[in-house]
Order: sequence, then structure tokens, then C-alpha cells
Amino acid sequence: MRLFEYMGKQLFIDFGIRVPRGMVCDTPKTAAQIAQRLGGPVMIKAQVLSGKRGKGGGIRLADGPKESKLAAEQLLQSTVQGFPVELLLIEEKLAIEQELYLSLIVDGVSKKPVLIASAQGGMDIENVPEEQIIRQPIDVELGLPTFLARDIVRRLKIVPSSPCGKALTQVVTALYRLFTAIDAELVEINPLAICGDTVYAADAKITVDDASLYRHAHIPTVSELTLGEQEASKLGLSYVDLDGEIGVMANGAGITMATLDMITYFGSKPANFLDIGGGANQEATRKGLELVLAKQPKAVLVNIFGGITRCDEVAQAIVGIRRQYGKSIPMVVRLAGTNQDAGRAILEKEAGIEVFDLMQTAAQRAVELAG
Amino acid sequence: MRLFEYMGKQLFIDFGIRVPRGMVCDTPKTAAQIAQRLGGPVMIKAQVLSGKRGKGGGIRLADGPKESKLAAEQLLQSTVQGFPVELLLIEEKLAIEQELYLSLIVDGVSKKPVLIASAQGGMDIENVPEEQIIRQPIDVELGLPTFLARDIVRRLKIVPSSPCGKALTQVVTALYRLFTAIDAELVEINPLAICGDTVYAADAKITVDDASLYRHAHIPTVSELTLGEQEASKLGLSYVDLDGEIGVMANGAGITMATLDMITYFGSKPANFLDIGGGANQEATRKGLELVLAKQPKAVLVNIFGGITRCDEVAQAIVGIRRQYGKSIPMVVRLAGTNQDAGRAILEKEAGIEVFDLMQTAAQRAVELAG
Amino acid sequence: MSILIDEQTSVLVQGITGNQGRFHTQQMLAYGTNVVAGVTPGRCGMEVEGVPVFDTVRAATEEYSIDASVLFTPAAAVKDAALEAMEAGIRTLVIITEHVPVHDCLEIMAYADRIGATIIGPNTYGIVSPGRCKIGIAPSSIFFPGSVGVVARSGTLSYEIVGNLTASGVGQSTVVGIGGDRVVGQSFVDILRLFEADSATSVVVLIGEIGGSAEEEAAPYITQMTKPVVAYIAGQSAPPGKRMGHAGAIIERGRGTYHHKRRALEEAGVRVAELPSQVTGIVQTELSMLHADPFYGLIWSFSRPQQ
Amino acid sequence: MSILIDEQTSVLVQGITGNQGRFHTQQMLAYGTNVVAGVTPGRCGMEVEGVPVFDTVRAATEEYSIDASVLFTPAAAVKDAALEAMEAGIRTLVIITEHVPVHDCLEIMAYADRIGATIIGPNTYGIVSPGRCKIGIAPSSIFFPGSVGVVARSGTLSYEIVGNLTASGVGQSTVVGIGGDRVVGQSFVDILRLFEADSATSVVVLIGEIGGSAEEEAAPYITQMTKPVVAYIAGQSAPPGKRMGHAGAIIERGRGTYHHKRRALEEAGVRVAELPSQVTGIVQTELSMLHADPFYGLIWSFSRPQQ
Repeated sequence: MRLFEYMGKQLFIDFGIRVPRGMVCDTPKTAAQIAQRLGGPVMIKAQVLSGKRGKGGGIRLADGPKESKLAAEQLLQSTVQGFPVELLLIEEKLAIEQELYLSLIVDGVSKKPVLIASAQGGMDIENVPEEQIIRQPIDVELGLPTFLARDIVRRLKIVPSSPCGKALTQVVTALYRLFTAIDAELVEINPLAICGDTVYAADAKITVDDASLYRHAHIPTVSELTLGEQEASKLGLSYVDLDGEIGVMANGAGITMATLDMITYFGSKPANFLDIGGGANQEATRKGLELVLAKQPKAVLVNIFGGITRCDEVAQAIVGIRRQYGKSIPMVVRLAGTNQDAGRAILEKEAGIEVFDLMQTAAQRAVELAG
Repeated sequence: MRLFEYMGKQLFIDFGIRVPRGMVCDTPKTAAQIAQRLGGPVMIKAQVLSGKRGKGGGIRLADGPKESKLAAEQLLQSTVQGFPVELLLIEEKLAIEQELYLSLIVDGVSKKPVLIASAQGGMDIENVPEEQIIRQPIDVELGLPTFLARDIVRRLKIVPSSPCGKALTQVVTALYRLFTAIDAELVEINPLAICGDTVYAADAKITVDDASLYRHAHIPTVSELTLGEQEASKLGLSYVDLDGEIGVMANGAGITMATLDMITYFGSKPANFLDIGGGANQEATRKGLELVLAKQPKAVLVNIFGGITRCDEVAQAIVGIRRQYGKSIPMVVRLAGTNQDAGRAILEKEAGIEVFDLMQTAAQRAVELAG
Repeated sequence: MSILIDEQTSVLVQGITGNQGRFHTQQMLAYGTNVVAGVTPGRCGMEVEGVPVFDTVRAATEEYSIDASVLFTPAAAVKDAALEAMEAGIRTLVIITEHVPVHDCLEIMAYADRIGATIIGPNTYGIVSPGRCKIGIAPSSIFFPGSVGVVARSGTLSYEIVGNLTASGVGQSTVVGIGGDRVVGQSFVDILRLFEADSATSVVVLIGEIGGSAEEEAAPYITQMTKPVVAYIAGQSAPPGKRMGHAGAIIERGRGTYHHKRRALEEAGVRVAELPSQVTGIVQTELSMLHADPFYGLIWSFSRPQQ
Repeated sequence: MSILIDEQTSVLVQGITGNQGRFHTQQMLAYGTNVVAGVTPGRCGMEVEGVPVFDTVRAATEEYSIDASVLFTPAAAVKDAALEAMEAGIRTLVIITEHVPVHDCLEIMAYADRIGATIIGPNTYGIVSPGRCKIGIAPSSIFFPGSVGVVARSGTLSYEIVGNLTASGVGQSTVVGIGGDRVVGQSFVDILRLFEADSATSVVVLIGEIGGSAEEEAAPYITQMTKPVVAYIAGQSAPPGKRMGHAGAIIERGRGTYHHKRRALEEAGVRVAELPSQVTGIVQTELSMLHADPFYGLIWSFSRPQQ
């Protein structure tokens, strides 16, 4: 789950990392009031989850309340990289001397957190030359002790015992504490702004591990899902909207992707897909299928390899749907694995739906019907 | 630093370990009031640092306010194992079904904390048969996770998932958290009392590592030192009162002990000793020597092997003392190591004190003079 | 022969009294797996399908010698259960549970590395050595003994491809699901190394997917292997940046794309199938070439020439 | 030859700019120790006695290959400094600092065990290999090269006994202070093992004291040694339960008493001196017996017969 900048900055404050003075608002009038209170020039930052917010026009500089009001008005009516702007963060403009990059991510290859830092911040870290990027794997049993933070500061070419170096050392250790405390997959500060002896997190990008949310009741919920995706999520399923012709239901991420690949291979495109995972019951499957049909695809391809999932339950769900929606949208079903014969019998006898043994022939048939 | 029972119990409460309801007091009248408020029979427990408090008569059972007042009166006028009773803890009497033993200590051999537990608590753990004692070394990088606590409960022959087993599991993990949080050398609950489904720490014995006290400002200070020992401690020296004839000053624990051994070997006994450690300055040394002399020993033996400690500084301190106190108490000095010739010159010329090269001859001379 | 497990492997089931634990214990026993004990705190004294249940892992290891443990434990308790198994001396763990918090996985893996334990998963269907031993939740019927080693991230896609192999008479030496999460115990390389050393395996199938860089990391090792590797990578047409249910399937930073993975594997001499249904045919070709290759089995120290 | 250190050993001084660090760096250099670098955060670019100072250990190891580090760091910073040295790859640490919190020591030792580092101390005077290398704070003048290995808990008592040995013309191969705290990196056994394997050592002096059980733990190993061990144990007349300045000198639970230790060592074939001044005489006897023993040096695999 990704957090908005202002939420991330609140967490930074909680862990002792300095951020610019500022407040959030959702009207131009309040924007002006905040700018008044902050005094001087301010940054007006659209609170959207897009990665390229600056390039997308989501950040404005304004000099005083009047300009702030105008900029806020414009931003609140705009979209940034497709995201409508609903909330703004108004912040004091910092007198930045140097912009650094600092992040911690969970790395699957080393099976460790990795700290990434660079003396060249403020731009996409992908574009910084490899030799100017510090990558420090963290031993979780040791954590990120002061000595390591100090050495990272040194490698950033800042004297660790200078006032600024000390502040930076504290930011590094605090960021690791935050990273572990909130079960983050990513915490990123870019730019980490040096202003004299003080260091500010000028931006905040945080992704919290969804699987850990049950133990972080205090972290606000941010949903990036469309309505259909949200509904599927409530049922414990994954649904994704796409823009082709064939609706897809399958079980498991790998086979779902392979199904999309097959449809593409045979010349069509998926309209959406629903991954019912392992062990979804008949009722959830039926409701999921409703989501797939709601997009009015030209055909639906159901591809089930039953392990925990039982083919007869899937068949019952399809029969239920067919009764409800009629035959307007053609359905192609492939069943294999647990109770496949019972499933086939139900579908062929009760709904007259042809059942395929092989994924490939089913996909070919679906493309034919949608064509 | 050892803590009084009531202090330990306060820490237990802070870490979620249940203790009997109770309060401390220092007058019989308040004791009666507390007993009144608790209702029913109460335990009146002298707050002294003796290990054998029960056997020493420091714990009384009283039935109601009147009896409590009487018992408190008696206890407050008594001593337990030599410790005068100044404070009492009045507690509800528990209906105990089983008494367990549970402790965590720092073990120098394994270089790990070791958890010690036994289903036979309430008595000296030394007297419990070895095979009924559980010793579990703790991997500090892993800590004491729930699974380990649960297994310890099982080995205590209590079902870990029973209400009482769950309560015990929590006590075990909480005790480890407390142990590390306060830098304890020892935390001991004996008895750990099972009363139905509830588990109470019926006693609390805690020793906090002296070297860590700088980071535990919230832990109350308890001093077990005599006045002389306290004064030495303020100077950064160790002083111990004994009951023989010869006052001893040396530098370093090992050589101090060896000096006492020599005095004993040659037939006398030390009156006290002062260990000036490494690098004590002239002023501290002089003040320490005053403590040694204050006991009016029959002779004083100074044994210095100078490393960081400089023999000339020690000699100056002795000369100062000799000027102040005169020659009433004979002094025997052995100097070796850093600046030994300068030290010898000062003592022989300025104070006419004979200086020995060897520890053994100096000790023999001191015993002679005291005899 | 097989890798990781065989008919001797004695297995503990953690979380044996839950629905999944109970059902799959029965399935594993039916497959012939040597399930000797189970653990569910508070269920000591019970039996599940004749398997005795203990309160703690140590209680089980005091009575039985245990080689491997399979975890059906709820996600929030997996870290404690995995550490418990390792602390009690068990050196192979199969963690079936999905949605285990990733920081818990980091701790599990750090401890496993320290003491030298092998973790399969989390979020895996487990390991199957056809005809010998099954640890996990894979449907028993699709497997058949043979000489093809299979390693995969995804479960149902494994079933799909293994089912095709079996339907065409191509048996498997061992099938390993390394797990679908971002942080899992074994990499493709770790398992490939075992297959390379396993005398019963002659061809290896690697089933990858977009996201992460596990496939790219495997490529340099594959160039050193003597055995042919056939791959399928799912997600060629997946929308970039969309969540695919697996955290690992989020495309990150250019690396992890289908084409990047495919190129890396092909450059290492791997034949990559376009569709899952093509894997069997390629494997059959490789198998027939092996039997025609007069040097096969003799020149272990040389890398296999690219096809 | 010597144990742990020799003239090749390159040494880092952590806390080099403090009073103690500065003074003993000068003393170590004067002794011939190969001190190559120092660390004090914030003092990068300085020099102490010609030795360059760095901000962090890694900054020093980037420029110099470093074998051992000696710590004069304040007690509250020792944990961080010791972990820093080990994390940077240094595998021998001598921690001079006293009053290091014992839980910090537990963490230092756990990490050292995990990565295979050797910790001497804390609360030690260090290691001296006479004529070759001195790491620590021992007074240089009392040492003389020879064949007697010395291992001790206490500092000044070591100086006393080593001073006596030297005064009588009995030189030392290496002198090691394991440290006076309850939790130290090396036990008597660890050091005895090194002396047993060291060709330059022919007799070992063990200087123990009451409290703890380090001497008792050493006894079983001594029975397996081929080299004679001579011991002195301080504290025969110390008051029980009184604090002696060393936490280790608090008598606990019957174990750790003078008589317990003495009996354990004597039963292992150790000759225990009554007084420190008697150690030299016993060592001289042992040395002369060695030269008269026709089997010495030949029967390494048999334990030495008791005297």
C-alpha cells in the first residue's frame, strides 16, 4: 500500500526526521491561509500517488497567499499523470544547498533490506550513474547501527562529525527504524535536502507491505483500486481492468498471466482479468464472474486448474451466472484437476457450455468467438 | 545494583507481569490502613536486600489490620540477616496452588543470558535436584520468542495452551523483555505463584548492571555500601571494610586480592582494603588512604605495581597523609613499575618510610609490625 | 534419486489441526510421505489421520527424528513457527502460507542463512518427488516419476506444465515451487545447482514470470550447467505496473520485463517456450538429443554448447 | 612464534585521539607494534604520532589492510565501535575499556561468534608478544622474550608475576589478559588451546581469581594438554560476597571459591602456587624438567603424566 506524501511526512516526524513546515488542504482559500501563515514563498504539491509528479505539473511554486490561491485553484481542477488532484500540501520553500537521495527497500535477491543513497538526488535514481550510487545491504540481525550510518554519510562525501553530517547520520538510523516499524517495502526520501546544518526530507515515498497491515491499525488506508478491483478485493480475489475484448477468469497469478499471454498470442486482447487464487468458494467465484461480465466483454474465458479449487464449485458458479445473465456473452471454459469430470458434467448438461481439456484450445476458441 | 522487592515488582507491573495487590509503608499505622484496604489476611514483608529473608524472619502473615499493625511494629524494630528494616511491603495473601522458579541471568561461560526455571520453586534453587532444573541459553540475536517460552512452559509440565499456560508464556517473554530493557544481570521470580488461571510474581529479585546505570535514569538508586565504601565510590575507588589488623591499599582487583592473601598467609588479617584501580590521581589516592587509616589499623600495607598508576604520585599522596596523621600508624610501602625510583626517593627522603621492591617482603614486614 | 526430499524424509506438519493442515496431511500420507508428527499449540495428545500432535516442535523432536517441516500456520504466526522449527534443529522448511509479512520473511531468512537451513516458500505449493514423497499442497495426480526437474515461482502454472508433461509421458525427478513472494528462501540458482548435481535429473524446466530479477540472476549460472534448461516466462502481455496478485509480478524499473528475462535466458543457452503448451515438445526434443549426444555424461566440467 | 599477534600484525587504534589512546599509541609504536591507522569520528585528517586518523573504520580499511583493532573508546560507545570493526572485516579486537555494559558485551560476543572474530577483553590490558608486538596498555619494561605463555584475568597481578619471571630471567612467548569482566571474549580454554599449539611456548602460567568458573572450565582441557600448566589463584582470603571491584570476583553459589578452583586445577595436573612470588620457582622447575624429559615433544597425543 502506497502512502501519500503528507502521510509519509507525518511518519517521518514521528521518527524524528525533519520535514519542511506545512499543512494539507483541499480548497484554494485554505491554501491561501496556510501560505499566509507560513510566510514567504511556498511549494504547492498535489497529493497524488504518481511517481513523476513534478514532471506531470503537480508541483507549483507560489509567492504569497494570492499566488497560492490561484495555483491551488488550478491544481485542484487538474489531473497529474491521470490522477485527479483532491488534496494539496502547502509547504515552506527551502533554501536547498544540496539534494541527496536516500531509500531503503526490501531486496528479494539478497533477501535483505538494501539502503540506497546518492549524493545526486532530486532526479530519478535510475538516471544517476551506477558508480555514484551507494548500495548497502543490511544484516537484519545487526540492524543499521550508528557506525554504519556514519560510514554512509562519509561515502556521501559529507564529514560525519560536522553538524550536517550528524543530522544526516540521525536521518539514516531513523529511516531504518521507521522502515522496520511500519513493515515498509520501500521508504524513499528524494530529495533529502541539505539547508545549512539542517537536513529536511523534502519528499516522502512509502510503500507498506499489504500483508502486514493487520498489525498497523494506526496507518491510514490508501486504496489505489478501481471500484471493480475494490469489490474483488473484498471477496479476497484480484481483479484488474484492461481494455481488450475477452474477459478472463483463472486461478493463480502465474496461470492468469499465461492465459492473458495466450489470448494475445492468438491475436486478441484481454478486457480484464480475475484471479480467484486458491480455494475461493462458489459464492465468491460467482460474484467475481459478475465483475468480469460487467465490462461487457465480447467473450469470457474461464481457465481453471483445480488444486485446492474444486472444478465442480466453479461449474456451479458459472451455471448460476448463466441463469442470471443469459447467453448474450459467449463463455469458453477450460477445466482440469480436482473434480474436473463433475464440473464438466454440470456445465455440459445444465448450461450447454462446451468444456475444454486444454488451455490452448480453449484460448483459441475464445479468440474465435470474440473476433 | 540490587533492587528492593517493591521496586522490582513495580518494574514487573510496567512489563505486564502480575504481582499481588499491595503497598509499601514505613509505619505500623499505615500498615494497618493498607491491610484494611486489602481486606483478608495479608503478608507483611520487610524490604531488605538479604537473600534469606523468609528464614531470617522478615516475612509475617497477619489476619486483618490489628495483627498487621502489631507485626509491622515488630518488624520495623528488627534486623533481618543484619539489615535494619526500614520499609515494609503489605500484600494480599495469595491462594497459591503451585510455586515455580523462574530467572534470567547473564552467564559468563556461554557468554549468553540463561533462563533458569523449575517446577519446584519457593525454596533455594541451589537445593532443587539438578534434573528438575531447566537451563535454556538464549541466543541474543534471536531473543526469547513466544515459541521458546511455550516450550519452557511445556517442560515445566504445564499445558502451554491452558489459561494458566498462556499466562506463564507471557510472563516468560515479558521477563526477557524486562531483563534486556533494564540491563539486568539477574531477574528472579521465586516463587512464581500459580493461583487458578492466574500467575503472580510473588517475589522479585533484580540486579541491574552498574555499568549500564548511566542509561537508566528512571531506575531508583539503591546503595548497599557502608559510609566508607560510598565515599570511596565517589572517588572512583573501591573500598571494603573487613575486621583484621592491617589496612591495605593496592591497585587492581587481582593484586589487591593477592595482597590480602599474603597477609593471611603470613598469619595476620586485613582490616580493610582500598583498590585504587588504574590511573587514580594523587588527590583521590590521598583521600582513599584516609579511609584506610580511619579504621585505625595496626599497620598499613601499600602495594603498587605502577602501569597507568605512577609511583611518584602515590608517594606524594603518602607523604601528604603522613604529614596530616603523624607516625602513629606504621606504613609499609612496596613500589614497582612506572616511576618507581622517583617514588622511592620521595618516600625515603621526605617521610623516612622504607620502600620495598618485592610484595612478599613488604607483606612480611607489615605482619611483623602489626603483630 | 531426487533433490531436497525422498522416501526417507521424515516430515512434521505445523498447523496440522487446521482445515488445510488436516486435508493435506491426509493427502501427503496417501502419497506415501513419511509424516511422523504434527504441531498445533494446545492440541497435544490429539491425532490427525493417525499422526500424533504436539504442543511445540521441541516436544515432537524429543520423540521423533525430523528432517523437514511443512507449515500451514496462519500468516501472523509463521515467523514464530519457522524459527521454532529451525531452533529445534529442523533444516528443511516448506512454508505453504501466503501473505506472510515480508519483514518476517527477512528475519526467517537471516536466521536460516545463519544456521544453514533450507527454506522453500513462503507462498509455495511445496516439493514433489514423484512416486517418493510429496511435501505441500500440489495435486498428486499430475505427477509421474521421470528425469525432468521442474522449478517454478507460480503454483497453478506449475500444475499446468507438469500436467502436460505427464500427459505426454514425460516424468519428473523433482518439482519445486520456490514460492511466489518477493522474499523466498531459495532462488532459481539454488535449485538449479541441486538439479545439476542430481544424477536422476537430465533436463530442467524453469517456470518464471515477470517482476523481480530471479530469472536474470539464474542466467549466469545456467551457462555453467551441463544439463539443458527449458523455460517458460509468464506475463508477456501483462499490463505494466498493474498488480497481478503476486507482489513479485509488479514490473519494476525496466528490469524484470518479459523481454529482459527472455533475452537473459536465451543468451545463457536456454530454450524459451512462447506458450506453456509448448514446453513439453521442447523438453522431448532435449531428451532425445541427450540420448543421441555421445559426450553426454562425460564432459561435466565443460559448459553445454548452445543450441 | 607467538599466539594471536606477531610483528606482522597491522593494528588500528579506535579512540586514538583521547588521552589514553594517544599515550598508548606512542607506547605501542615505541615497542615496535605496527600501528597503521586510528579512528575517531570527526578527526579525519589528523595524525597521532604520525599515524593517520579516520572518521570511520571502513575509511581506514579502504586504505590499509588491518589485522587487529585496539579499542580505547568510551564505555557507552564500545558496542558500536566493536561492531564497526568487525563489520569492516577486522577479526581480532582488543577492548581495553572498562565498565562496558554487560548486555552490550553479550551482543558483541554473539556477533563475534557468528562471524568468527576473536575478542580480547573488555577490561583487559591486552596482549604482549615480548620483543615482537604489544597491543594494549601493559608496561613495556616488564616483558622479556622466552617460552612461557601467560594468561590472566587481572592486570596488575599479571604485571606482578610477569615482572617476577623477567627478573629471574624467565622470558615469555605471549602474555594475554582475557579481561576482568563477567562476559569476556576468550575463555582460559581458548587461550590454552592456542598455547598448546604454539611451538614457541613450553610452559603456561594461568593467573586466576575467585568468582565465576573460568578456572574450573579450563581443568578438563588441561588434562589433555601436553604442556605443563602452573597456576596462581587470587582471593584465597577474600571475604565472601563482598564486592572486589571486579564483578567476576563476587563469589556465587559455592562454585567459584578458591578451594573449588584449586582442587579442580590440581586434579587436572596443574601445580598451583600459594603466593604470586612462588610462580617463578615452579615455572623454573617445570622448564628444567622439560629439558630432562626424553619424551618431550614426541608424545603429543598423550596427556602429560601428573607430577
